[in-house]
Amino acid sequence: MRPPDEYITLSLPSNPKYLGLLREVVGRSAEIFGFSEEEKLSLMLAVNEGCANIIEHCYGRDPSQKIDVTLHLLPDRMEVELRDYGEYFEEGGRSICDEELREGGLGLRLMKSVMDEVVFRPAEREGTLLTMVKYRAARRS
Amino acid sequence: MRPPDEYITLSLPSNPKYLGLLREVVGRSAEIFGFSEEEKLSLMLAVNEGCANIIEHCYGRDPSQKIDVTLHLLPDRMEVELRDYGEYFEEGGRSICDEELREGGLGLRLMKSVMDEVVFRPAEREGTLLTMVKYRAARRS
Amino acid sequence: MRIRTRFQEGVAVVSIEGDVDMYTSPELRSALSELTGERVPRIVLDLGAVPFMDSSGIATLVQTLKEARPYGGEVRLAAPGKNVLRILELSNLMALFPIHGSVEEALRGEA
Amino acid sequence: MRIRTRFQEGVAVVSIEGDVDMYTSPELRSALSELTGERVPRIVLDLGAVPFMDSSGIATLVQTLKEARPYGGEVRLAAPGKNVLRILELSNLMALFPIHGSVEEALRGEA
Ligand SMILES: Nc1ncnc2c1ncn2[C@@H]1O[C@H](COP(=O)(O)OP(=O)(O)O)[C@@H](O)[C@H]1O
Ligand SMILES: Nc1ncnc2c1ncn2[C@@H]1O[C@H](COP(=O)(O)OP(=O)(O)O)[C@@H](O)[C@H]1O
Repeated sequence: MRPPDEYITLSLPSNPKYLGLLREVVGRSAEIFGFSEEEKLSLMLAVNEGCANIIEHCYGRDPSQKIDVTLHLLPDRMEVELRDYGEYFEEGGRSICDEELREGGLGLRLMKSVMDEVVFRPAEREGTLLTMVKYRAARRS
Repeated sequence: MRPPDEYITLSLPSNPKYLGLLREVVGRSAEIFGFSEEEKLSLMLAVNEGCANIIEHCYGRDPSQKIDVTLHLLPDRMEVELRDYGEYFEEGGRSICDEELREGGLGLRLMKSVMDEVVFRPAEREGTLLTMVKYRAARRS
Repeated sequence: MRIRTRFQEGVAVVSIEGDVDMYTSPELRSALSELTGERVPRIVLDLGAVPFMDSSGIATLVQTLKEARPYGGEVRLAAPGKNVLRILELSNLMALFPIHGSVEEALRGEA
Repeated sequence: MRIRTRFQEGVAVVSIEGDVDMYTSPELRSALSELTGERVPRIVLDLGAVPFMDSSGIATLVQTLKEARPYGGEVRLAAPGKNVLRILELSNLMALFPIHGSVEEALRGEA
Protein backbone atom coordinates (compact mmCIF):
# COMPACT_ATOMS: atom_id res chain seq x y z
CA MET A 1 0.00 0.00 0.00
CA ARG A 2 1.39 3.37 -0.94
CA PRO A 3 1.29 5.98 1.76
CA PRO A 4 -0.79 9.06 0.91
CA ASP A 5 0.94 12.39 0.77
CA GLU A 6 1.23 14.07 4.13
CA TYR A 7 2.65 17.24 5.60
CA ILE A 8 4.69 17.72 8.71
CA THR A 9 5.64 21.25 9.64
CA LEU A 10 8.05 22.36 12.32
CA SER A 11 9.03 25.86 13.39
CA LEU A 12 12.20 26.32 15.37
CA PRO A 13 14.29 29.12 16.82
CA SER A 14 17.45 29.73 14.78
CA ASN A 15 19.56 28.14 17.46
CA PRO A 16 22.08 25.42 16.59
CA LYS A 17 21.03 23.46 19.67
CA TYR A 18 17.85 22.47 17.81
CA LEU A 19 19.61 20.98 14.79
CA GLY A 20 19.67 17.53 16.41
CA LEU A 21 15.93 17.64 17.07
CA LEU A 22 15.30 18.69 13.48
CA ARG A 23 17.45 15.86 12.10
CA GLU A 24 15.53 13.44 14.28
CA VAL A 25 12.20 14.61 12.87
CA VAL A 26 13.49 14.33 9.32
CA GLY A 27 15.05 10.93 9.98
CA ARG A 28 11.94 9.49 11.61
CA SER A 29 9.75 10.81 8.81
CA ALA A 30 12.06 9.23 6.27
CA GLU A 31 11.80 5.91 8.11
CA ILE A 32 8.03 6.07 8.35
CA PHE A 33 7.85 6.72 4.62
CA GLY A 34 10.13 3.86 3.73
CA PHE A 35 13.26 5.67 2.59
CA SER A 36 16.46 3.62 2.69
CA GLU A 37 19.12 4.26 5.33
CA GLU A 38 21.24 6.12 2.81
CA GLU A 39 18.34 8.24 1.59
CA LYS A 40 17.49 9.00 5.20
CA LEU A 41 21.03 10.22 5.87
CA SER A 42 20.90 12.35 2.73
CA LEU A 43 17.70 14.01 3.90
CA MET A 44 19.04 14.60 7.41
CA LEU A 45 22.27 16.05 6.07
CA ALA A 46 20.62 18.34 3.52
CA VAL A 47 18.10 19.75 5.98
CA ASN A 48 20.85 20.19 8.56
CA GLU A 49 23.04 22.11 6.12
CA GLY A 50 20.16 24.23 4.88
CA CYS A 51 19.28 25.27 8.40
CA ALA A 52 22.88 25.80 9.43
CA ASN A 53 23.24 28.18 6.48
CA ILE A 54 20.15 30.10 7.53
CA ILE A 55 21.45 30.39 11.09
CA GLU A 56 24.88 31.48 9.93
CA HIS A 57 24.40 33.58 6.81
CA CYS A 58 20.83 34.77 6.95
CA TYR A 59 20.44 35.44 10.66
CA GLY A 60 24.12 36.05 11.45
CA ARG A 61 23.91 33.61 14.37
CA ASP A 62 21.13 35.51 16.09
CA PRO A 63 19.45 32.55 17.85
CA SER A 64 16.12 34.29 18.39
CA GLN A 65 14.90 34.22 14.79
CA LYS A 66 12.58 31.65 13.27
CA ILE A 67 12.99 28.87 10.76
CA ASP A 68 9.98 27.06 9.27
CA VAL A 69 10.47 23.55 8.01
CA THR A 70 7.89 21.71 5.93
CA LEU A 71 8.24 18.06 5.06
CA HIS A 72 5.92 17.07 2.26
CA LEU A 73 5.80 13.31 2.14
CA LEU A 74 4.69 11.87 -1.17
CA PRO A 75 4.59 8.28 -2.39
CA ASP A 76 7.75 8.65 -4.46
CA ARG A 77 9.61 11.54 -2.80
CA MET A 78 10.05 13.91 0.07
CA GLU A 79 9.92 17.62 -0.61
CA VAL A 80 11.52 19.74 2.06
CA GLU A 81 10.95 23.46 2.39
CA LEU A 82 13.07 25.69 4.58
CA ARG A 83 11.80 29.19 5.05
CA ASP A 84 13.60 32.05 6.75
CA TYR A 85 12.51 35.61 7.52
CA GLY A 86 15.83 37.25 6.77
CA GLU A 87 16.56 40.47 4.92
CA TYR A 88 18.55 38.77 2.20
CA PHE A 89 16.32 39.38 -0.73
CA GLU A 90 14.95 42.70 0.39
CA GLU A 91 18.33 44.22 0.99
CA GLY A 92 20.33 43.23 -2.03
CA GLY A 93 17.64 42.12 -4.42
CA ARG A 94 20.08 39.48 -5.61
CA SER A 95 19.19 35.83 -5.69
CA ILE A 96 21.02 33.19 -3.73
CA CYS A 97 21.44 31.39 -7.04
CA ASP A 98 23.88 34.03 -8.25
CA GLU A 99 27.08 32.85 -9.85
CA GLU A 100 29.00 33.76 -6.73
CA LEU A 101 26.99 31.31 -4.71
CA ARG A 102 27.47 28.43 -7.09
CA GLU A 103 31.02 28.36 -5.88
CA GLY A 104 29.82 28.30 -2.29
CA GLY A 105 31.29 26.32 0.52
CA LEU A 106 30.82 22.76 1.60
CA GLY A 107 27.29 23.04 2.97
CA LEU A 108 25.72 24.00 -0.33
CA ARG A 109 27.78 21.42 -2.21
CA LEU A 110 26.65 18.67 0.16
CA MET A 111 23.00 19.68 -0.24
CA LYS A 112 23.30 19.58 -4.00
CA SER A 113 25.11 16.28 -4.08
CA VAL A 114 22.65 14.36 -1.88
CA MET A 115 19.35 15.84 -3.08
CA ASP A 116 17.70 15.58 -6.47
CA GLU A 117 16.61 19.21 -6.55
CA VAL A 118 17.79 22.28 -4.64
CA VAL A 119 16.05 25.55 -5.43
CA PHE A 120 16.20 28.92 -3.65
CA ARG A 121 13.59 31.57 -4.26
CA PRO A 122 12.18 34.61 -2.51
CA ALA A 123 9.50 33.69 0.00
CA GLU A 124 6.23 35.59 0.17
CA ARG A 125 6.61 39.02 1.76
CA GLU A 126 10.16 38.47 3.00
CA GLY A 127 12.88 35.92 3.42
CA THR A 128 14.03 32.97 1.37
CA LEU A 129 12.30 29.73 0.52
CA LEU A 130 14.63 26.80 -0.05
CA THR A 131 13.01 23.75 -1.63
CA MET A 132 14.82 20.43 -1.79
CA VAL A 133 13.47 17.22 -3.27
CA LYS A 134 14.61 13.66 -2.69
CA TYR A 135 13.14 10.80 -4.69
CA ARG A 136 13.24 7.39 -3.16
CA ALA A 137 14.31 4.27 -4.92
CA ALA A 138 11.42 2.10 -6.10
CA ARG A 139 10.61 -0.32 -3.34
CA ARG A 140 8.76 -3.59 -3.31
CA SER A 141 6.61 -2.72 -0.33
CA MET B 1 22.46 31.17 32.56
CA ARG B 2 18.71 30.86 32.21
CA PRO B 3 17.48 29.94 28.77
CA PRO B 4 15.19 32.53 27.19
CA ASP B 5 11.66 31.52 26.36
CA GLU B 6 11.34 29.87 23.00
CA TYR B 7 8.66 28.32 20.84
CA ILE B 8 8.71 25.12 18.89
CA THR B 9 5.67 24.31 16.81
CA LEU B 10 4.89 21.09 15.04
CA SER B 11 1.92 20.18 12.86
CA LEU B 12 1.21 16.54 12.23
CA PRO B 13 -1.39 14.40 10.51
CA SER B 14 -3.73 12.73 13.00
CA ASN B 15 -2.07 9.39 12.42
CA PRO B 16 -0.88 7.28 15.36
CA LYS B 17 2.30 6.46 13.45
CA TYR B 18 3.55 9.98 14.22
CA LEU B 19 3.14 9.71 17.99
CA GLY B 20 6.69 8.43 18.38
CA LEU B 21 8.11 11.35 16.42
CA LEU B 22 6.08 13.76 18.53
CA ARG B 23 7.29 12.21 21.78
CA GLU B 24 10.84 12.49 20.50
CA VAL B 25 10.43 16.22 19.83
CA VAL B 26 8.93 16.78 23.27
CA GLY B 27 11.59 14.66 24.96
CA ARG B 28 14.47 16.38 23.20
CA SER B 29 13.05 19.80 23.98
CA ALA B 30 12.71 18.81 27.62
CA GLU B 31 16.35 17.72 27.65
CA ILE B 32 17.57 20.90 26.00
CA PHE B 33 15.70 22.93 28.58
CA GLY B 34 17.09 21.01 31.51
CA PHE B 35 14.06 19.06 32.69
CA SER B 36 14.81 15.98 34.78
CA GLU B 37 14.34 12.50 33.35
CA GLU B 38 11.09 12.10 35.26
CA GLU B 39 9.77 15.47 34.13
CA LYS B 40 10.71 14.58 30.59
CA LEU B 41 8.73 11.35 30.78
CA SER B 42 5.77 13.26 32.20
CA LEU B 43 5.82 15.68 29.29
CA MET B 44 6.15 12.92 26.72
CA LEU B 45 3.32 10.94 28.28
CA ALA B 46 0.96 13.90 28.61
CA VAL B 47 1.48 15.09 25.03
CA ASN B 48 1.12 11.52 23.78
CA GLU B 49 -2.17 11.04 25.62
CA GLY B 50 -3.50 14.41 24.54
CA CYS B 51 -2.82 13.61 20.90
CA ALA B 52 -4.11 10.07 21.18
CA ASN B 53 -7.38 11.51 22.51
CA ILE B 54 -7.62 13.92 19.61
CA ILE B 55 -6.99 11.11 17.13
CA GLU B 56 -9.52 8.85 18.80
CA HIS B 57 -12.32 11.05 20.10
CA CYS B 58 -12.11 14.23 18.08
CA TYR B 59 -11.21 12.85 14.65
CA GLY B 60 -12.67 9.36 15.11
CA ARG B 61 -9.41 7.84 13.88
CA ASP B 62 -9.49 9.67 10.55
CA PRO B 63 -5.72 9.89 9.96
CA SER B 64 -5.93 12.74 7.46
CA GLN B 65 -6.78 15.51 9.90
CA LYS B 66 -4.33 17.92 11.48
CA ILE B 67 -2.98 18.40 14.98
CA ASP B 68 -0.96 21.49 15.92
CA VAL B 69 1.45 21.21 18.79
CA THR B 70 3.15 24.22 20.37
CA LEU B 71 5.89 23.86 22.94
CA HIS B 72 6.50 27.09 24.77
CA LEU B 73 9.75 26.76 26.64
CA LEU B 74 10.16 29.13 29.56
CA PRO B 75 12.85 29.33 32.22
CA ASP B 76 10.73 27.62 34.85
CA ARG B 77 8.20 25.58 32.84
CA MET B 78 7.05 24.13 29.57
CA GLU B 79 3.62 25.07 28.29
CA VAL B 80 2.23 22.68 25.73
CA GLU B 81 -0.69 23.49 23.48
CA LEU B 82 -2.52 20.89 21.45
CA ARG B 83 -4.97 22.22 18.94
CA ASP B 84 -7.41 20.23 16.87
CA TYR B 85 -9.86 21.25 14.17
CA GLY B 86 -12.67 18.94 15.22
CA GLU B 87 -16.36 19.65 15.47
CA TYR B 88 -16.54 18.94 19.16
CA PHE B 89 -17.45 22.35 20.48
CA GLU B 90 -19.49 23.46 17.53
CA GLU B 91 -21.72 20.42 17.53
CA GLY B 92 -22.68 19.97 21.13
CA GLY B 93 -21.68 23.26 22.62
CA ARG B 94 -20.57 21.30 25.68
CA SER B 95 -17.16 21.64 27.18
CA ILE B 96 -14.75 18.80 27.55
CA CYS B 97 -14.57 19.78 31.21
CA ASP B 98 -18.15 18.58 31.80
CA GLU B 99 -18.78 16.37 34.78
CA GLU B 100 -19.04 13.34 32.53
CA LEU B 101 -15.50 13.87 31.34
CA ARG B 102 -14.05 14.24 34.80
CA GLU B 103 -14.69 10.54 35.14
CA GLY B 104 -12.94 9.93 31.87
CA GLY B 105 -10.63 7.09 31.12
CA LEU B 106 -6.99 6.54 31.79
CA GLY B 107 -5.55 9.00 29.25
CA LEU B 108 -7.09 12.07 30.85
CA ARG B 109 -6.21 10.85 34.34
CA LEU B 110 -2.58 10.34 33.35
CA MET B 111 -2.38 13.81 31.84
CA LYS B 112 -3.77 15.35 34.99
CA SER B 113 -1.54 13.41 37.31
CA VAL B 114 1.75 14.21 35.56
CA MET B 115 1.11 17.84 34.58
CA ASP B 116 0.66 20.86 36.80
CA GLU B 117 -2.17 22.30 34.73
CA VAL B 118 -4.51 20.78 32.15
CA VAL B 119 -7.08 23.10 30.60
CA PHE B 120 -9.39 22.56 27.62
CA ARG B 121 -11.05 25.45 25.88
CA PRO B 122 -12.59 26.24 22.52
CA ALA B 123 -9.97 27.24 19.96
CA GLU B 124 -10.46 30.22 17.71
CA ARG B 125 -12.99 29.57 14.94
CA GLU B 126 -13.23 25.81 15.51
CA GLY B 127 -11.77 22.94 17.42
CA THR B 128 -10.33 22.55 20.87
CA LEU B 129 -7.25 24.03 22.47
CA LEU B 130 -5.71 21.91 25.19
CA THR B 131 -3.10 23.68 27.30
CA MET B 132 -0.89 21.75 29.68
CA VAL B 133 1.81 23.22 31.90
CA LYS B 134 4.72 21.48 33.56
CA TYR B 135 6.98 23.35 35.98
CA ARG B 136 10.46 22.09 36.43
CA ALA B 137 12.19 21.59 39.73
CA ALA B 138 14.64 24.36 40.63
CA ARG B 139 18.00 23.44 39.24
CA ARG B 140 21.48 24.56 39.98
CA SER B 141 22.50 25.10 36.39
CA MET C 1 7.86 -2.36 17.91
CA ARG C 2 8.78 -6.01 17.52
CA ILE C 3 7.24 -8.97 19.29
CA ARG C 4 8.78 -12.40 19.69
CA THR C 5 7.06 -15.24 21.52
CA ARG C 6 8.83 -18.34 22.71
CA PHE C 7 7.76 -21.17 24.98
CA GLN C 8 9.97 -22.06 27.89
CA GLU C 9 9.03 -24.61 30.53
CA GLY C 10 5.43 -24.38 29.37
CA VAL C 11 5.37 -20.63 29.82
CA ALA C 12 4.84 -18.20 26.93
CA VAL C 13 7.58 -15.58 27.10
CA VAL C 14 6.62 -12.57 24.98
CA SER C 15 9.55 -10.24 24.33
CA ILE C 16 8.62 -6.76 23.22
CA GLU C 17 11.08 -4.37 21.67
CA GLY C 18 10.19 -0.73 21.17
CA ASP C 19 7.52 1.70 22.29
CA VAL C 20 4.05 0.38 23.00
CA ASP C 21 1.64 3.13 22.01
CA MET C 22 -1.59 3.72 20.13
CA TYR C 23 0.23 2.86 16.90
CA THR C 24 1.84 -0.38 18.01
CA SER C 25 -0.44 -1.73 20.75
CA PRO C 26 -3.00 -3.32 18.38
CA GLU C 27 -0.30 -5.71 17.21
CA LEU C 28 0.63 -6.56 20.79
CA ARG C 29 -3.01 -7.01 21.66
CA SER C 30 -3.58 -9.52 18.92
CA ALA C 31 -0.41 -11.44 19.78
CA LEU C 32 -1.55 -11.70 23.38
CA SER C 33 -5.16 -12.51 22.49
CA GLU C 34 -3.88 -15.45 20.52
CA LEU C 35 -2.22 -16.79 23.64
CA THR C 36 -5.21 -16.25 25.91
CA GLY C 37 -7.45 -17.65 23.16
CA GLU C 38 -5.46 -20.87 23.43
CA ARG C 39 -5.73 -20.69 27.19
CA VAL C 40 -1.99 -20.56 27.71
CA PRO C 41 -1.76 -20.89 31.51
CA ARG C 42 1.21 -18.60 32.05
CA ILE C 43 2.33 -15.56 30.09
CA VAL C 44 5.49 -13.59 30.90
CA LEU C 45 5.85 -10.22 29.20
CA ASP C 46 9.49 -9.25 28.83
CA LEU C 47 9.42 -5.45 28.95
CA GLY C 48 13.19 -5.00 29.18
CA ALA C 49 13.39 -3.34 25.76
CA VAL C 50 10.32 -1.13 26.04
CA PRO C 51 11.40 2.50 26.50
CA PHE C 52 7.86 3.87 26.61
CA MET C 53 4.28 2.68 27.09
CA ASP C 54 1.12 4.75 26.86
CA SER C 55 -2.46 4.26 28.04
CA SER C 56 -3.26 2.02 25.10
CA GLY C 57 -0.39 -0.24 26.18
CA ILE C 58 -1.73 -0.24 29.71
CA ALA C 59 -5.19 -1.06 28.37
CA THR C 60 -3.65 -3.95 26.45
CA LEU C 61 -2.11 -5.38 29.61
CA VAL C 62 -5.36 -5.08 31.52
CA GLN C 63 -7.27 -6.65 28.64
CA THR C 64 -4.92 -9.62 28.61
CA LEU C 65 -5.40 -10.11 32.34
CA LYS C 66 -9.16 -10.01 31.86
CA GLU C 67 -8.94 -12.66 29.18
CA ALA C 68 -6.62 -14.89 31.20
CA ARG C 69 -8.42 -14.82 34.54
CA PRO C 70 -11.56 -16.77 33.58
CA TYR C 71 -9.47 -19.86 32.84
CA GLY C 72 -7.07 -19.30 35.75
CA GLY C 73 -4.32 -17.94 33.49
CA GLU C 74 -1.53 -15.80 34.84
CA VAL C 75 0.19 -12.73 33.39
CA ARG C 76 3.56 -11.61 34.75
CA LEU C 77 5.65 -8.60 33.86
CA ALA C 78 9.42 -8.94 33.66
CA ALA C 79 12.26 -6.40 33.63
CA PRO C 80 10.27 -3.17 33.16
CA GLY C 81 12.56 -0.16 32.91
CA LYS C 82 12.20 3.06 34.85
CA ASN C 83 9.78 4.64 32.40
CA VAL C 84 7.45 1.68 32.14
CA LEU C 85 7.51 1.21 35.93
CA ARG C 86 6.51 4.82 36.39
CA ILE C 87 3.65 4.50 33.93
CA LEU C 88 2.43 1.30 35.64
CA GLU C 89 2.56 3.16 38.94
CA LEU C 90 0.70 6.19 37.57
CA SER C 91 -1.96 3.82 36.24
CA ASN C 92 -2.30 2.09 39.63
CA LEU C 93 -1.40 -1.24 38.11
CA MET C 94 1.44 -2.22 40.40
CA ALA C 95 -0.91 -4.33 42.53
CA LEU C 96 -2.64 -6.02 39.60
CA PHE C 97 0.45 -7.56 38.02
CA PRO C 98 3.28 -9.53 39.56
CA ILE C 99 6.41 -7.63 38.54
CA HIS C 100 9.77 -9.36 38.33
CA GLY C 101 13.27 -8.04 37.80
CA SER C 102 14.03 -10.43 34.97
CA VAL C 103 12.46 -13.11 32.81
CA GLU C 104 14.31 -15.77 34.79
CA GLU C 105 12.84 -14.51 38.04
CA ALA C 106 9.41 -14.37 36.46
CA LEU C 107 9.79 -17.99 35.35
CA ARG C 108 10.91 -19.07 38.82
CA GLY C 109 8.31 -17.10 40.79
CA GLU C 110 5.51 -19.26 42.20
CA ALA C 111 1.87 -19.03 41.19
CA MET D 1 28.45 15.31 22.36
CA ARG D 2 31.14 14.20 24.81
CA ILE D 3 34.89 14.31 24.24
CA ARG D 4 37.48 12.33 26.15
CA THR D 5 41.20 12.57 25.42
CA ARG D 6 43.72 10.03 26.62
CA PHE D 7 47.38 9.51 25.77
CA GLN D 8 48.48 6.10 24.70
CA GLU D 9 51.96 5.29 23.48
CA GLY D 10 52.55 9.00 22.99
CA VAL D 11 49.49 9.35 20.80
CA ALA D 12 46.52 11.51 21.72
CA VAL D 13 43.37 9.42 21.33
CA VAL D 14 40.31 11.65 21.23
CA SER D 15 37.08 9.75 21.70
CA ILE D 16 33.96 11.54 20.57
CA GLU D 17 30.50 10.45 21.54
CA GLY D 18 27.45 11.94 19.85
CA ASP D 19 26.65 14.06 16.83
CA VAL D 20 29.23 16.56 15.62
CA ASP D 21 27.29 19.49 14.20
CA MET D 22 27.15 23.28 14.22
CA TYR D 23 26.10 23.13 17.87
CA THR D 24 28.78 20.77 19.15
CA SER D 25 31.72 21.25 16.80
CA PRO D 26 33.09 24.40 18.51
CA GLU D 27 33.81 22.30 21.58
CA LEU D 28 35.57 19.68 19.48
CA ARG D 29 37.49 22.36 17.66
CA SER D 30 38.85 23.83 20.87
CA ALA D 31 39.76 20.40 22.26
CA LEU D 32 41.71 19.64 19.10
CA SER D 33 43.29 23.08 18.87
CA GLU D 34 44.66 22.53 22.33
CA LEU D 35 46.44 19.42 21.10
CA THR D 36 47.81 21.00 17.93
CA GLY D 37 48.76 24.07 19.98
CA GLU D 38 50.95 21.78 22.04
CA ARG D 39 52.29 20.25 18.86
CA VAL D 40 51.12 16.78 19.74
CA PRO D 41 52.73 14.72 16.96
CA ARG D 42 49.95 12.16 16.53
CA ILE D 43 46.22 12.54 17.03
CA VAL D 44 43.77 9.69 16.58
CA LEU D 45 40.10 10.63 16.46
CA ASP D 46 37.92 7.78 17.61
CA LEU D 47 34.68 8.27 15.65
CA GLY D 48 33.12 4.96 16.62
CA ALA D 49 30.34 6.63 18.63
CA VAL D 50 29.57 9.46 16.22
CA PRO D 51 26.23 8.78 14.50
CA PHE D 52 26.28 11.99 12.46
CA MET D 53 28.67 14.71 11.35
CA ASP D 54 27.85 17.82 9.37
CA SER D 55 29.91 20.29 7.34
CA SER D 56 31.03 22.11 10.48
CA GLY D 57 32.43 18.81 11.77
CA ILE D 58 34.18 18.28 8.46
CA ALA D 59 35.56 21.82 8.66
CA THR D 60 36.83 21.01 12.15
CA LEU D 61 38.72 17.97 10.88
CA VAL D 62 40.26 19.94 8.04
CA GLN D 63 41.18 22.77 10.38
CA THR D 64 42.96 20.33 12.70
CA LEU D 65 44.90 18.92 9.80
CA LYS D 66 45.92 22.42 8.75
CA GLU D 67 47.16 23.16 12.24
CA ALA D 68 49.06 19.89 12.56
CA ARG D 69 50.82 19.87 9.21
CA PRO D 70 53.21 22.79 9.77
CA TYR D 71 54.92 20.92 12.62
CA GLY D 72 54.69 17.53 10.90
CA GLY D 73 51.78 16.37 13.04
CA GLU D 74 49.48 13.61 11.94
CA VAL D 75 45.71 13.20 12.25
CA ARG D 76 44.12 9.79 11.85
CA LEU D 77 40.48 8.79 11.88
CA ALA D 78 39.45 5.57 13.57
CA ALA D 79 36.30 3.45 13.42
CA PRO D 80 33.99 5.82 11.53
CA GLY D 81 30.50 4.35 11.12
CA LYS D 82 28.55 4.16 7.88
CA ASN D 83 27.11 7.64 8.18
CA VAL D 84 30.37 9.40 8.96
CA LEU D 85 32.14 7.47 6.19
CA ARG D 86 29.51 8.60 3.72
CA ILE D 87 29.85 12.22 4.78
CA LEU D 88 33.64 12.04 4.51
CA GLU D 89 33.19 10.59 1.04
CA LEU D 90 30.71 13.26 -0.02
CA SER D 91 33.16 15.89 1.21
CA ASN D 92 36.03 14.36 -0.77
CA LEU D 93 38.05 13.84 2.36
CA MET D 94 38.79 10.14 2.06
CA ALA D 95 42.19 10.90 0.54
CA LEU D 96 43.15 13.58 3.05
CA PHE D 97 42.85 11.45 6.17
CA PRO D 98 44.20 8.01 6.93
CA ILE D 99 41.12 6.03 7.97
CA HIS D 100 41.43 2.97 10.18
CA GLY D 101 38.93 0.35 11.25
CA SER D 102 39.69 0.72 14.93
CA VAL D 103 41.73 2.79 17.37
CA GLU D 104 44.14 -0.14 17.75
CA GLU D 105 44.74 -0.24 14.01
CA ALA D 106 45.21 3.52 13.95
CA LEU D 107 47.80 3.24 16.71
CA ARG D 108 49.64 0.46 14.90
CA GLY D 109 49.56 2.03 11.43
CA GLU D 110 52.85 3.58 10.36
CA ALA D 111 53.42 7.24 9.69
N1 LIG E 1 20.38 31.03 3.84
C1 LIG E 1 21.36 31.82 3.34
N2 LIG E 1 21.25 33.16 3.40
C2 LIG E 1 22.22 33.93 2.90
N3 LIG E 1 23.33 33.47 2.31
C3 LIG E 1 23.51 32.15 2.23
C4 LIG E 1 22.53 31.25 2.74
N4 LIG E 1 22.96 30.01 2.50
C5 LIG E 1 24.15 30.13 1.88
N5 LIG E 1 24.50 31.41 1.73
C6 LIG E 1 25.71 31.89 1.04
O1 LIG E 1 26.27 30.78 0.36
C7 LIG E 1 27.63 30.61 0.69
C8 LIG E 1 27.97 29.13 0.72
O2 LIG E 1 27.33 28.49 1.79
P1 LIG E 1 27.86 27.10 2.30
O3 LIG E 1 27.93 26.20 1.14
O4 LIG E 1 27.05 26.61 3.42
O5 LIG E 1 29.32 27.37 2.79
P2 LIG E 1 29.80 28.11 4.09
O6 LIG E 1 28.63 28.15 5.04
O7 LIG E 1 30.88 27.21 4.57
O8 LIG E 1 30.23 29.44 3.64
C9 LIG E 1 27.80 31.27 2.03
O9 LIG E 1 29.08 31.73 2.25
C10 LIG E 1 26.78 32.40 1.96
O10 LIG E 1 27.35 33.53 1.34
N1 LIG F 1 -9.85 15.62 22.16
C1 LIG F 1 -11.04 15.12 22.55
N2 LIG F 1 -12.13 15.36 21.83
C2 LIG F 1 -13.33 14.86 22.22
N3 LIG F 1 -13.52 14.12 23.32
C3 LIG F 1 -12.46 13.84 24.07
C4 LIG F 1 -11.17 14.33 23.73
N4 LIG F 1 -10.31 13.90 24.68
C5 LIG F 1 -11.03 13.19 25.55
N5 LIG F 1 -12.33 13.14 25.20
C6 LIG F 1 -13.41 12.47 25.95
O1 LIG F 1 -12.89 12.16 27.24
C7 LIG F 1 -13.08 10.79 27.56
C8 LIG F 1 -11.91 10.29 28.38
O2 LIG F 1 -10.73 10.23 27.59
P1 LIG F 1 -9.53 9.34 28.05
O3 LIG F 1 -9.20 9.71 29.44
O4 LIG F 1 -8.43 9.43 27.10
O5 LIG F 1 -10.09 7.87 28.09
P2 LIG F 1 -10.42 6.94 26.84
O6 LIG F 1 -9.74 7.51 25.66
O7 LIG F 1 -9.84 5.65 27.30
O8 LIG F 1 -11.89 6.96 26.75
C9 LIG F 1 -13.21 10.11 26.25
O9 LIG F 1 -13.97 8.94 26.32
C10 LIG F 1 -13.89 11.18 25.39
O10 LIG F 1 -15.28 11.12 25.54
